Amino acid sequence: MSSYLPHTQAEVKAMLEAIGVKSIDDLFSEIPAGLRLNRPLDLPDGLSEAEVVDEMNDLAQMNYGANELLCFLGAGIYDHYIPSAINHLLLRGDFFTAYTPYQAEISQGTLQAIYEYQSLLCGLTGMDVSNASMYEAGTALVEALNMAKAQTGRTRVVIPETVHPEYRRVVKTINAQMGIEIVTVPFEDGVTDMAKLAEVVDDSTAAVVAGYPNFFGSVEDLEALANVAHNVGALLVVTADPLSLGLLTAPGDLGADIVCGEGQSLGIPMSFGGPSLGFMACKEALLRKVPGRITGATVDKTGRRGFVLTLQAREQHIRREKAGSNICSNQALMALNATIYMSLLGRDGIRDVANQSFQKAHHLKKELAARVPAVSFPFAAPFMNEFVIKVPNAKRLLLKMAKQGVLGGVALERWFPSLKDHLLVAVTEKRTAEDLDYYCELLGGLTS
Amino acid sequence: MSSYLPHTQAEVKAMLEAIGVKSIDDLFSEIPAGLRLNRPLDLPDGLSEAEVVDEMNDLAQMNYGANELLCFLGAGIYDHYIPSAINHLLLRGDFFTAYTPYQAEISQGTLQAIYEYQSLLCGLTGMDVSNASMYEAGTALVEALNMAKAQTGRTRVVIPETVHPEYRRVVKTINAQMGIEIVTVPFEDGVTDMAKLAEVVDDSTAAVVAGYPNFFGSVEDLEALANVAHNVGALLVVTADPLSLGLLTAPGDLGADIVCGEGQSLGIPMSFGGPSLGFMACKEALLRKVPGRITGATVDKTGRRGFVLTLQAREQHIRREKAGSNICSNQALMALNATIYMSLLGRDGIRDVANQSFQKAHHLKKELAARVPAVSFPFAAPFMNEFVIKVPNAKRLLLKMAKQGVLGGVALERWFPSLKDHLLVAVTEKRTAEDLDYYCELLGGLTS
Amino acid sequence: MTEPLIFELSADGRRGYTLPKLDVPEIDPADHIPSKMLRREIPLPSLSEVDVVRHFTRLSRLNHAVDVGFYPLGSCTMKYNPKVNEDMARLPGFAAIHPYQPEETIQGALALLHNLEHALAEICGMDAFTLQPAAGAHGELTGLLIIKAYHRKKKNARTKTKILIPDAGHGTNPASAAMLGFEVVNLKTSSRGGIDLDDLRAKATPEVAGLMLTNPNTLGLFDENLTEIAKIVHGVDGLLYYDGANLNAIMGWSRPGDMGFDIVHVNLHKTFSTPHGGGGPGSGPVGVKAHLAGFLPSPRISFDGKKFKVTDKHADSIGPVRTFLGSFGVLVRAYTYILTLGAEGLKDASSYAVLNANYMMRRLQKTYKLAYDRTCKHEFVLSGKPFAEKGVKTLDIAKRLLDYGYHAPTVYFPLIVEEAIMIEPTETESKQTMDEFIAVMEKIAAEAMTDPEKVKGAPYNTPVTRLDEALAARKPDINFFKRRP
Amino acid sequence: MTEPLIFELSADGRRGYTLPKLDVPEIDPADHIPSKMLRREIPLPSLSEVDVVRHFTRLSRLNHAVDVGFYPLGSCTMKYNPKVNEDMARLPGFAAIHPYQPEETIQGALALLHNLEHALAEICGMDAFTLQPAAGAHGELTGLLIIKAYHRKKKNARTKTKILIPDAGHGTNPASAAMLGFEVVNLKTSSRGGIDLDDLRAKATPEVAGLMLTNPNTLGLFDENLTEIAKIVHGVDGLLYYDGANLNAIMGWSRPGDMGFDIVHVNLHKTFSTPHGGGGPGSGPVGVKAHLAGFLPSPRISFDGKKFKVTDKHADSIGPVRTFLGSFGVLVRAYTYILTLGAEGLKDASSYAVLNANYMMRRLQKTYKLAYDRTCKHEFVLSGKPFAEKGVKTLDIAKRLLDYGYHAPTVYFPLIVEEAIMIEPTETESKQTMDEFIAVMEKIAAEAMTDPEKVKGAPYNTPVTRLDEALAARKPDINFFKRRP
Ligand SMILES: Cc1ncc(COP(=O)(O)O)c(C=O)c1O
Ligand SMILES: Cc1ncc(COP(=O)(O)O)c(C=O)c1O
Repeated sequence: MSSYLPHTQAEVKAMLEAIGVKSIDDLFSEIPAGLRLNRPLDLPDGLSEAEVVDEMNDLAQMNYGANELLCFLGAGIYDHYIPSAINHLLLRGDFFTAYTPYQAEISQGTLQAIYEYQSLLCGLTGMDVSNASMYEAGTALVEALNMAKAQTGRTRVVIPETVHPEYRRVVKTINAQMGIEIVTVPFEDGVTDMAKLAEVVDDSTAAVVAGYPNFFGSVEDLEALANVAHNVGALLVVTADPLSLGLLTAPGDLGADIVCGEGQSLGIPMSFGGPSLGFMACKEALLRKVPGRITGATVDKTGRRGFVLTLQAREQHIRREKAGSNICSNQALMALNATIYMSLLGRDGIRDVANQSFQKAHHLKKELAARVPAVSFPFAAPFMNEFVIKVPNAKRLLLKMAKQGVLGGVALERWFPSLKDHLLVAVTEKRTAEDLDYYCELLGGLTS
Repeated sequence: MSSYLPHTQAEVKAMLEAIGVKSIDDLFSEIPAGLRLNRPLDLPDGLSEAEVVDEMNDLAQMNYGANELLCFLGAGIYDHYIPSAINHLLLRGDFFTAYTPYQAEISQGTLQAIYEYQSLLCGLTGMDVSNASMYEAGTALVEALNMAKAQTGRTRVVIPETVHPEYRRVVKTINAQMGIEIVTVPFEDGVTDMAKLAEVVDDSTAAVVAGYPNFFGSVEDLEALANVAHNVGALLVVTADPLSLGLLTAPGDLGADIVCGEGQSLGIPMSFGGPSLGFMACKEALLRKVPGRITGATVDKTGRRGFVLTLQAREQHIRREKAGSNICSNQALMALNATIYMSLLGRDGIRDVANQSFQKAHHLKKELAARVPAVSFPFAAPFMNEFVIKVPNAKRLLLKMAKQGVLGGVALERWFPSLKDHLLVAVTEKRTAEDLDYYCELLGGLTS
Repeated sequence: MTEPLIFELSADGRRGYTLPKLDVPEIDPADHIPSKMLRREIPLPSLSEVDVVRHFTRLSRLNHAVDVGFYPLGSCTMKYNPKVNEDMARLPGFAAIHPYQPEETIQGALALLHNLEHALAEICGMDAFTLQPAAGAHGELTGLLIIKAYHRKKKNARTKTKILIPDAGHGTNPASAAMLGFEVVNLKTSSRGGIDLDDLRAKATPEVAGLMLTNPNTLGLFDENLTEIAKIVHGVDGLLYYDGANLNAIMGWSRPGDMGFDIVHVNLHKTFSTPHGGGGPGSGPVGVKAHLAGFLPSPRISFDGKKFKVTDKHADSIGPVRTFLGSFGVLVRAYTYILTLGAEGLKDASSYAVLNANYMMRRLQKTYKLAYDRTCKHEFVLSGKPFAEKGVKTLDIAKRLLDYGYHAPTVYFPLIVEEAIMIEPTETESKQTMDEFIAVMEKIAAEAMTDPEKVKGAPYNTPVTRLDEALAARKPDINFFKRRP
Repeated sequence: MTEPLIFELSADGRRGYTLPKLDVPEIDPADHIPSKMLRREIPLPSLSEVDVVRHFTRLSRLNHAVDVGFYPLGSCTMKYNPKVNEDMARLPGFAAIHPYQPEETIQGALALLHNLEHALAEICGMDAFTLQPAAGAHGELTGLLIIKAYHRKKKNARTKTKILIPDAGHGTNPASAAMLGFEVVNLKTSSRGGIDLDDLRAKATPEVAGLMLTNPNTLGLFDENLTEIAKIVHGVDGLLYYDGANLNAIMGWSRPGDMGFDIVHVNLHKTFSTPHGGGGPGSGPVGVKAHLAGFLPSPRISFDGKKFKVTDKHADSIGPVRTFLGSFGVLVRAYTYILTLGAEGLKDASSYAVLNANYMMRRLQKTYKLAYDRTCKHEFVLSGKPFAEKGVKTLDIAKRLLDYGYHAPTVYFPLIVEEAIMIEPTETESKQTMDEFIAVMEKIAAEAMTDPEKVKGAPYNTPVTRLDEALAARKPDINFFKRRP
């Protein structure tokens, strides 16, 4: 018997008697014979904890990640420093082994934390409303576009190529099957081609999407984008990196109606891309269209402040086929993770981390320009902590760099055939001047 | 300002005002000028958490321990498997950031756990009384001998060489300065030389000490030792390995009056030898002589069961110079660690782990005998999971083995010049048949 | 005692973080980013590390959780979440890898995904799996996209407009179908608690694209007519979708693939012991029969006998349903669990889950009204209706349970049982735990008759007493910066 | 709610562990170990993993702790225990090494010990350190053994029989001295709260082996006459021992070595932020001036510029005071802390610890009686005597504080202050936290006057109410197997 099963033989016997059957088999007797599995599952035997740990360690050691290699990869997932206290708090079973706070009176810990998360997210993005989390950025954008459709009654959305290509693929997979038409706009110098945008946006447009920073790391002129959208009564949907908002003006202050995206940069482990944190925040006007759970403050019988899940009439468990979204389980623990991170860093810390990332990225770009002749820079747009370089034989170069201890960038060709030999390079506050120097040195050596 | 200091400038100002001084310096003004340090401490500047982690990782990686090498070292500290749940529970700040449960009403978690620890320890050792923990085995033995002195009014203790030589050294350092005379008895075939013992034990003897298993891993005939002691009115003090008591009869059932020793084998990390768990258990008659804290059950005003520190009249904070011992802080968290381990393993588990260790040690000895001609075995006494081998050039061999991935044993020469080229080899349940095979293979290769 | 908000603990100038000194020459962001895009105000609080640690430690202690006590929340499979799973997910080789690393540097991760896909396929009797979906509902969406793609490929997209869903089905089922523009057709539940076959036959028209079924269903009952059901639905070229939320009842006993299902999602955060995280993250892998494998979301993982690869070009694929390959950390936990239990252990889990549920059902049916009096699987549904005469509702009983240190069962679901109380003990609970819970349930039943006001006023021993949900909804206060005065 | 004992949760046959299958041929222990030595009964409980996790999780939630709230326990320096320290102590390179490994394989561990010895020496102004002692009291014993060895070496062992200890000294001081056969001579405290110099002069006879002094002392006061005190004690060839429990007051400001002390112990579990663990483990390293370095316990750590070594042959050494080189895991945490704070940070810690104490003292002296009205260092002592007229004792005030979510200060110590209330806020507490505590202290003072019974009946909001200590001592129930019926 496994250590996870508490049943003793005596108890099993007593329970079978209480039920009035002879064996456990009897409890499965109504499964028609033809539907029964008449052989053991073809899986290995169970293992002791020690053996499992060995086997998992073997697998883990076949990976070489940011602990072994210097990580200059970004594109939505970033190698920021994660303060130790976060993991200690997340490891509290009182948090992570609870489920959705359906019974509010014994879930105040989770509920208050969600309320704080919603507030922090609103503060950071300049929005009025945040839900309790979405799965991840791609599906968050899907839901945002769905909201825009519901709000405007229009079915056409405009997404520049500067929005993360994977988000765009997810939108294509899902929104296209929801009766939404997706229009793409090219980029120019690393930002959205505003002229082309103006051409395709019209009064059938439900939403214009913008990345902030965009996929290339460039800082789009959100205000201009907002104007284009708002002029025709469309919404501006922004996919933002929340950590960058330590340095960049809140999208809400530049005209965004919905801000969604990937929250992994808020102290969440990269973990091969998941579980991460989809987030969704919007202006008050969209409150009733927000998918997923929302926590609200209220009072108990004695007048004490307390928190509950609220506005549930939007949700699937109440509205079923009339719900705006099907989301049920979300990413609550990752929202807690981000909440603790934002609390630890606070006003000054989030600015410092964003600034250091900005500073180091700009330093690296400058040094590359000065020291590595083989590197060129296709874009001159302002950027945060991520930029595009062009190098000969980019893909082979990446492998060579990895062998020498550096994850050098994300090759862009797979999404942009026109950007063959282009790499997207991200720099976080974790990279030291020495690391940046090594990067230049290595790239210089490998390209000369 | 560090992240551990919450003081804002405004608060500091307000506080200085409330105190009525101008600066923090003023609060130190009564320190005579000659006693002030008029320069900064000659220590490096503080570091950010990320930098500290890097520096500590560098140091940790200069060690090659049981994660990198197969560990056959024992001699009091053993490489047993530690179930994952233990660390998760120990990491709860509610436990580890509390202090001694002086305020019982808000310390029931700690207090009940100590009561459980005391009970489990008594159950395992066959004793009536256990305290809440001692520092480690050496000082636990020191206190045990001090108790024997107080109980018998005699000042001579007899300690065979089969008792851990480091415990004996600590006894020499401390007990000898307490007016206790220490008599040593040699060994014969890996166990205490009973004839020699009989010669030195007399009616001035306060205690006879025995290791169980003893330092060489051998299982002493405790009953015989108890008889020798009890015949002259002396106490039998046993230093036991608690995990081995999963297979070996409780010392209490064989005549021990005090059982003390090292509890690290109960699920505590080796951690270079500390913090570990000194334990101390004894028969009822010695209750008032027990050093350190004891928890007792009682009731609250409403009749509910609760726990308190009790019998404190023995202790230094009440009795000062009349206390039997000076111990104040103990090893509470390690006692909790052991309590969780004993709870997880339970009756069957502790037997299984002891038995597997026993089986694997015996298998290794048998295989060595069959496969490695250069190895000989000086002792034939029964043993638990640790035994002595003789090999040519033992010390150089150990280094060679380490280079090939094995911590091969503890060289005995440093304590026993007569045991030059002898190694003490420990085997735990963690070693697989494959590991044992590799050990033989390696030893065979290096000695042929 | 209630806890201040993080904002109420803040004081300007405090900090709970440290950063290395900037070691590159500092430049002025204003020289590089247009000033209107440079942030001035950040309305985040400022706290020291100890403030933050205390705040969240104290908050956590206001929670009930599986680690704290019994959590018989039906349909959610609140089983024990093994601690070793947490350790494994935190190994740097798993936690510190980036999704865009070269394949050569992530062979261990890809191997794990590949192995997990195969283990799930074996457990479910399916031929191929995707691990992308982030939760059960996301799995449903994925499955429905596959159904759409299947009919599109057969050029039937236009006509295949309906999805059949039993009225006992979970809210996510109709919501998922409706999101993709399907018309939802509800199926009646028979007196045995299964699908009403006549109703099904009547509704199985050519427009039916598929049927979504939970089995055992949300009443905890296994539908004995599955073979017939499959025949009917397949007869109109509908696909059978299995909502695997209740897979914990049948592992090693019966497999959706063998029951005739074409598509299945499983909830790793239920059956496979990954923690619920206070609401998530979950993971809802989707498996399909061979004939649908080509539709699975790309990218997919392949193995050529030597190397694991991520392949992205699949002509029929519905495309990615999320970024990256799945909730990897959750997948690591589930894989650890499967390795630990093995073939026999997984079957044992289901056996004892079902044993526990039947034991509780038989004991509790003496006091509460049992909705369907049949052998159940992993859960069962009672009704709190007997206490209506005293004005005591299921909600009151649920709240009263909190006073005794328990989480309440799922209440008011499934919708087809009045005043539903849905209890799922899971296999990790002992008879001792269940007996104590049963005794409390009996005590509350007695209280409801003798002292109904007591029950209606519950809870009393919780960090807060009953909360005003109406106020919360009427005057939403969901953002500290726009709070209700 | 109270929690069952682990024994009460047990059922034979349960298990909370797993082991690999035995992979060597099994032998019968009875063939190898005499049967009387083979165990039959093991009275341990049997539980599943979830039982154990829940039991200890629930127990933990009954505790107050630094991570839960303010813990102003005087003399114990309950400062915040940084989380990163825990991570560092758990790095496998530290946690999984064996004390008998070849030196070549543990250079990192030895380097850490070496560096820590030097950092402590610099902070204390001493010349050499041993890291062996497991706690403060153990450090005292070590120091006293050194004092003995010093006099023995000078052939004065016979005559040097007395140790001077101020009456304000901690109980471990006299207990340690008495254990080694010294006669303890108590010194009076002056009206300024320091050592009464006249009393000292009178008692500084040739038999005096040494003086044990805490400075700042347990009243939180810095003794301004140290130079004179040292002169007097040294004048009779006594050694000055510094009990470093209160080092948190003076780091970077003043050093025991510079004050004239010959020997010092520091409590890493106080000043250097290592957690108190519910009572331990602590660590009490001992430092000495150069002239005593030879007496330090062996083994010691040395560095030849290339390699770190453990050396064990030191002619004058008192010998090892424990097995192995110290509470290594605790030392790792303390070293992490020192690296984090650095020179300036350590001084800041002391500065703010003293600022906090003076702030609280000045505010609280308005309501409570302040024992010594002087600038304090890291702590101060109030008296609860003003409330005696209402029958309210310090103990009652302490218990009432628990109702408000605080740990009580140290009470009834030092013994020289009647109804003592000893408050040490530490530097990691904010003004906000202290202001709230002060408000509660004021409220309790008011309650004591207006509603003394309320205070005397406290606590009310705790997991149990006031416990019967007399019963516990009269009929000891300290072992479940011999429990009181
Ligand atoms: C039967 C059933 N189906 C689907 C779901 C949705 O799963 P998730 O919450 O993972 O999206 C649930 C969740 O409770 C469920 O019980
Ligand atoms: C002044 C003083 N000296 C010595 C000690 C004893 O230290 P430890 O508990 O580490 O043995 C203490 C402990 O509280 C103390 O406050």
